[in-house]
Amino acid sequence: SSGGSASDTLKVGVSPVPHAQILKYVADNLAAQKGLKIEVVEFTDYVQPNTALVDGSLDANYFQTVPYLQTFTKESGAKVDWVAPVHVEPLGLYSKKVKKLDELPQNAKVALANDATNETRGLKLLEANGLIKLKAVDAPTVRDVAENPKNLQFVPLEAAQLPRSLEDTDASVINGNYAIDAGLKPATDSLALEKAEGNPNANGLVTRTELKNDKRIRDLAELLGSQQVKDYIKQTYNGSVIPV
Amino acid sequence: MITVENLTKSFQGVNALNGVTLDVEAGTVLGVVGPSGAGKSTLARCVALLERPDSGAIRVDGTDITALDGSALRAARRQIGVVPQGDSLLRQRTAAGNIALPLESAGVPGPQRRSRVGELLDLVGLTDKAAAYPDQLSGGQRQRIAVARALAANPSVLLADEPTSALDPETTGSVLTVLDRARAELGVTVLVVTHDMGVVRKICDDVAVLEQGRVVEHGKVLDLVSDAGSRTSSALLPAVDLNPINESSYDRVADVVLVGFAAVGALLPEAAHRFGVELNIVGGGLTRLGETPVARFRLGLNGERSDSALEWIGEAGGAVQRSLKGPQGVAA
Amino acid sequence: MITVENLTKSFQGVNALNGVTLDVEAGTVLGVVGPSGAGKSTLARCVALLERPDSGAIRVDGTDITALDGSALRAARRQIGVVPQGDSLLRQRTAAGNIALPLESAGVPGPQRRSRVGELLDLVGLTDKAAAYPDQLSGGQRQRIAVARALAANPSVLLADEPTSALDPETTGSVLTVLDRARAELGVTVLVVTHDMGVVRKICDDVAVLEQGRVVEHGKVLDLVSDAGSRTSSALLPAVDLNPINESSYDRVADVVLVGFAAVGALLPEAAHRFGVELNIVGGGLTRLGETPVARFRLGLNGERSDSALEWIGEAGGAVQRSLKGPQGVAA
Amino acid sequence: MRSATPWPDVVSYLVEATGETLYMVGVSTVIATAFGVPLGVWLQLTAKGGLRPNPAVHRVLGFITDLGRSMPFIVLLVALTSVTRLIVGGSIGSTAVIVPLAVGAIPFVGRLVQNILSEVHVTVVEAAVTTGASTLRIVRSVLIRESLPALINAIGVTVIALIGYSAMAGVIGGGGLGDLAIREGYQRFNDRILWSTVAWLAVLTTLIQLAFTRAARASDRRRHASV
Amino acid sequence: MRSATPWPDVVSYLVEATGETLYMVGVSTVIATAFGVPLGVWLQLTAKGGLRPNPAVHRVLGFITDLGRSMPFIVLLVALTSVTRLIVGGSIGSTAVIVPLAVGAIPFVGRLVQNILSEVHVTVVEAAVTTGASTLRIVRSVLIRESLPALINAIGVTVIALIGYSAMAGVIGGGGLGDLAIREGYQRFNDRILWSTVAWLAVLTTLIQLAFTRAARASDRRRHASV
Ligand SMILES: Nc1ncnc2c1ncn2[C@@H]1O[C@H](COP(=O)(O)OP(=O)(O)OP(=O)(O)O)[C@@H](O)[C@H]1O
Ligand SMILES: Nc1ncnc2c1ncn2[C@@H]1O[C@H](COP(=O)(O)OP(=O)(O)OP(=O)(O)O)[C@@H](O)[C@H]1O
Ligand SMILES: [Mg+2]
Ligand SMILES: [Mg+2]
Repeated sequence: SSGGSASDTLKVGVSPVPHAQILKYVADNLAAQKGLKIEVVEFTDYVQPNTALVDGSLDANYFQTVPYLQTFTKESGAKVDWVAPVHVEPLGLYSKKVKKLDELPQNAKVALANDATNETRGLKLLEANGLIKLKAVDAPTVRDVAENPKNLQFVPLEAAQLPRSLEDTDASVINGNYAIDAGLKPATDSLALEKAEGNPNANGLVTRTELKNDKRIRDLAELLGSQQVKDYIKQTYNGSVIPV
Repeated sequence: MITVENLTKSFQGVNALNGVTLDVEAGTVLGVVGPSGAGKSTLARCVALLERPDSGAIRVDGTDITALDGSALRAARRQIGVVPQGDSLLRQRTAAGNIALPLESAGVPGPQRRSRVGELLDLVGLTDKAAAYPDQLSGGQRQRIAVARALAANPSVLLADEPTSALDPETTGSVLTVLDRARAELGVTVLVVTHDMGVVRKICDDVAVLEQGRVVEHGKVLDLVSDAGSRTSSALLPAVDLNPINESSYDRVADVVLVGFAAVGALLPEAAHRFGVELNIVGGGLTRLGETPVARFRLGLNGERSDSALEWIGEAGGAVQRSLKGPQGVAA
Repeated sequence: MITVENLTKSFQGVNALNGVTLDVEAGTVLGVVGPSGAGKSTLARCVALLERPDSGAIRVDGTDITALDGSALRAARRQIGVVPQGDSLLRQRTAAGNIALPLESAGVPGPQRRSRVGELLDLVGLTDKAAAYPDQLSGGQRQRIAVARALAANPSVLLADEPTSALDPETTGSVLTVLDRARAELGVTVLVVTHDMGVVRKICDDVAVLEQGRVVEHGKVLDLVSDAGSRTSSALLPAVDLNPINESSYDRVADVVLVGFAAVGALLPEAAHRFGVELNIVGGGLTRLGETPVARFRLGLNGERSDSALEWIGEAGGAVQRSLKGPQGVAA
Repeated sequence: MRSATPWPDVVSYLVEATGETLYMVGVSTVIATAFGVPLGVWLQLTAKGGLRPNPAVHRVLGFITDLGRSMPFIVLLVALTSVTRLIVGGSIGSTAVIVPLAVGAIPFVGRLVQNILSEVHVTVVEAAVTTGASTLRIVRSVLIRESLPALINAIGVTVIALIGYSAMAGVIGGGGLGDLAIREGYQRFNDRILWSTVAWLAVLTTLIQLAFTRAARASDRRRHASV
Repeated sequence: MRSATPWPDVVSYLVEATGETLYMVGVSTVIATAFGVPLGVWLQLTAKGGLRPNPAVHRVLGFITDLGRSMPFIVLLVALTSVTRLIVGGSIGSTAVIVPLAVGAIPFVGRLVQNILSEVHVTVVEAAVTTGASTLRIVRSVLIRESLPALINAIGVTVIALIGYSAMAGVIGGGGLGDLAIREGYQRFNDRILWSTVAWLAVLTTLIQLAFTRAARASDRRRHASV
């Protein structure tokens, strides 16, 4: 099934948080204006939404960043395209052991998300704060750390697990939404926080190349970028998710 | 030692036991016989506490064992050796290991246990099969191991359900000798279910005949055999009516049952001598019940005082069961 | 029908069969007897193709069945009914369902199958247990179901390993009648392993005695019983030496074996009459081997021509086995 | 912290997820049984001491079986994407989850079944063999029928293992109770949903286990110790 | 496309991950057996037709068992965080994975064990009962010994199921082969790592299964059909 015909419901694959919530808000409150029908399909995985998009099971997805999409297209050669950014989830570095970045001890245990996107982002956050230096590769992982003066010990964990394991690490790089849900306040509790402005890690809408100019996709992109959605995001996520 | 009172047990509509009352004196052997499906195994299983009776009491050594539980029950069980009907050996243990089981239950320490197992293997003639597993034994060998196991912990009561059913006459003889010695030397009380009249003949003091869940005959074997009408006597004594010798050549023909050495050895010649009659055995024969010789003969008598001779035999302890020819009887 | 040639089979060091050669003619019954562990079941299992012999051949109806496989093997198996030693019923099927199994294997359609199962249940006297499961049957009832199952598909060969071991004499009698009728009416060839001499006496034409994996005696029962030294005769015939009647009152004492109606019914009176001797039966008795009456008597003879009478009996077909008293014998 | 999800919403979540779980687990159990039982039979027939010993076939079958059993669910899912698409016409949603679930469960059932069949009493099998029954008949009337209670219990074990596995249905958007617990409960730090889903899962599982225990007992014609 | 990971690196990844897998699965199997077998015994003893029937205890035990069996791994992990921290002094890493793995496997083993013990032949159990043996002795010498081959096979099934489950070790940074396949292979589109890990997993599993089959057979003293 190639979801080309215009009368079809638009099937959009999303990650549960916050993408699913944002898209459901659109589907329930705004889609009718444009005569759009949206089916929200949630994935707890970061590969399947792209695979499903490529094979036509989905018409679009909304869960990834531009760098992640680039890795995917490079590896798979698939014809999928970036449509528009929607939001940024700024990563923060948190700790229950130290109050300031420079108090981080030698050999400190630092947890990171273990999915490719967030791992790279986490490492870049640490680099931006002068804790490490990374090799100049596309999507650096913990194996690509060039300089590590404090000899930090990296512990890759599932993203949702990071706040739950905070007690067992010296510091953890945590996604904004998980931090907030776990009762952390990004603005005040974090030792370091990703910048929202000019952040290349905005999550956005992606579709197959053939559908890039489909009216339904254009309409959806427009709704996702609308002021109502921006307000919704601001109200709902208190700064852990920032509209672009 | 074992008293069973008014025991009933039914399985979904099948009345396996229908008010069974029995008792077995200490140090005696009771044979339970009866047709297939009569309830013999059910009775044995109830006494072994493997089946809870619907009603009735089972007393062993005065204690109602149906009321026991916990460690009192286990202690009672240790006093009761059981040879179940059919296969019951642990298939993952050697012959020796199977025999050792009750000893382990009784907490007998290792070296003693091993020597006792050795004794028992010897007793049942399977020393060379000590290390064999049940699936490597013949049917009769398995049965002998089950007998050895039941005797291992020197129980005071032994329940054996068809302990010789898979055995040839010789091996049956040796297993029966084992049971008999347990009774004679250790005073074990034995309840043996069997379909083999030879077993009753050889080791039973008492016999109970079960039919459709009821005891239809119960008593001392030696008493019952003298009772012409009893099932036990017809089953245990040599048949008399197969002999084709022409009976018309005698004045009197009668069946007599003689019990004991004195009777069997001397009564007939003595009678012949006393009354001057000619006394021929025209049928029947002699057998043994345990150590006691018992005979049922069909006698052909010639002579005037034939009737007196028969009367005298009766008075002297022989059971003159039937006078087939002559004034009291009917011509053959 | 069944020919076994030089069969050997050993299990890790145990020589269960040690060069067994046997044959069973079509429509006859061979009894295999011998002590526990002699190899009887191993022999039966080899013929049933449940055990591959180490060497030797087994021919059924001329075909070497050890060489078969695939559907030829299955077809051969359908011709051979087997009653295994011990429990072998499907525990999750009713008595009727167990009997139906070979009929299903043979592809007998439903209605016919049901009526055949009904017949068989009737034959073994368990019509009322058709719907009972093996665990609800007594030991003897299970055994009868196994016999019925083996006969269900009208096999031309029947192998029965201790088919009456758990049965009382009456039920044994009825099972034997079933086997005997299968032979007589349907021409089934039967190999029956048994420890019960009564079985041999009642239904076997031939007998083979196994000991330690070897055939130590093999032949027609009626031939073997006349042979004084044979194990078969001592096992099958009435004992003669238990009778305590004083033998000194006779001129001659001898044991004779008489086979058949004519001999048993008329030979002795005829001898007495011909030679004018007094001829008393002082021991032994009469039994039946199948339908044939067979007697072993200890005779006490008085009269001058006693020796001639004995000689004449021998010429007339009686086997005068032992002259215990008199010129040819030794005084008792 | 966010205010807790209202109870009526929790219930409606649970109802929907229960339906999805029952659908995914139900269908995949049926498929796993339909293929796993024959696989187990085949494994046992070809095993040493089986009715048709065949070491070569047995080894190949065993390798495939063990391969399937140790594969992480996600690997199965990836490896099977095109198969799934072929069979159910798509690679996402509850229906698509059934394919990897079933494929993962087939070898699991197969090995359990083999283990069970290998325990059928040899004398009973031999008795059937002597009737000249075909292998198929022996399998059906003896091996399977005699061990039916154990087989039913094994399917019960499988169903419940599948309930656990189906929690990963979220990877391809399948939904269900486990996914509800993970996505709405765990990932969103929604304790009310997490624990009520878990509690309901426990109840549901106990009920399913009870049903299987009952069915196994009902199919059993043997005597059990009463002492 | 990125150039493929060099083979020597693949091998060193595999070696490390194999070590982690064997560690996690090995230790959790030992624990699951140590607790699961007694649980299964207890379930069977208290069951209807067991040696110490006790419906109340049985129902409670059954509920706990079924609860554990259907729990998604992540839920177990969350529910057990504090327990894990108490036992192993932290909630992340291979060692921490062992706790939820073992806790998940205990009820699984328990139910398998119960199912197996319930198949021990009633006449054999009765024979032991009549010797006056204590329940403990009957459990050890009869129930467990008589079904040892089946129990060994069940532990084999558990080990291999645990290998599959341990793929989720990555959630708390446990590593191992499954996690390698998922994170390095699947998520990073590294086919060489994905498929060589999968192939190696299959080989490893087959070897483990073979070892268990052998052990089960070696412990078995029964005759098996040779026809
Ligand atoms: N599978 C086996 N493994 C090892 N030894 C065996 C095996 N089967 C039989 N034997 C041995 O072979 C011998 C003959 O056994 P078989 O079962 O043929 O005896 P049998 O004559 O039928 O005895 P019974 O009258 O007691 O049934 C015995 O000593 C037995 O221990
Ligand atoms: N568990 C059971 N369920 C149903 N019926 C049973 C059960 N056990 C025994 N019976 C029935 O009870 C009757 C008596 O059985 P029992 O085993 O006591 O007979 P038995 O005298 O030992 O016979 P055998 O000499 O054949 O062993 C039989 O008709 C049998 O079918
Ligand atoms: Mg009985
Ligand atoms: Mg035998």
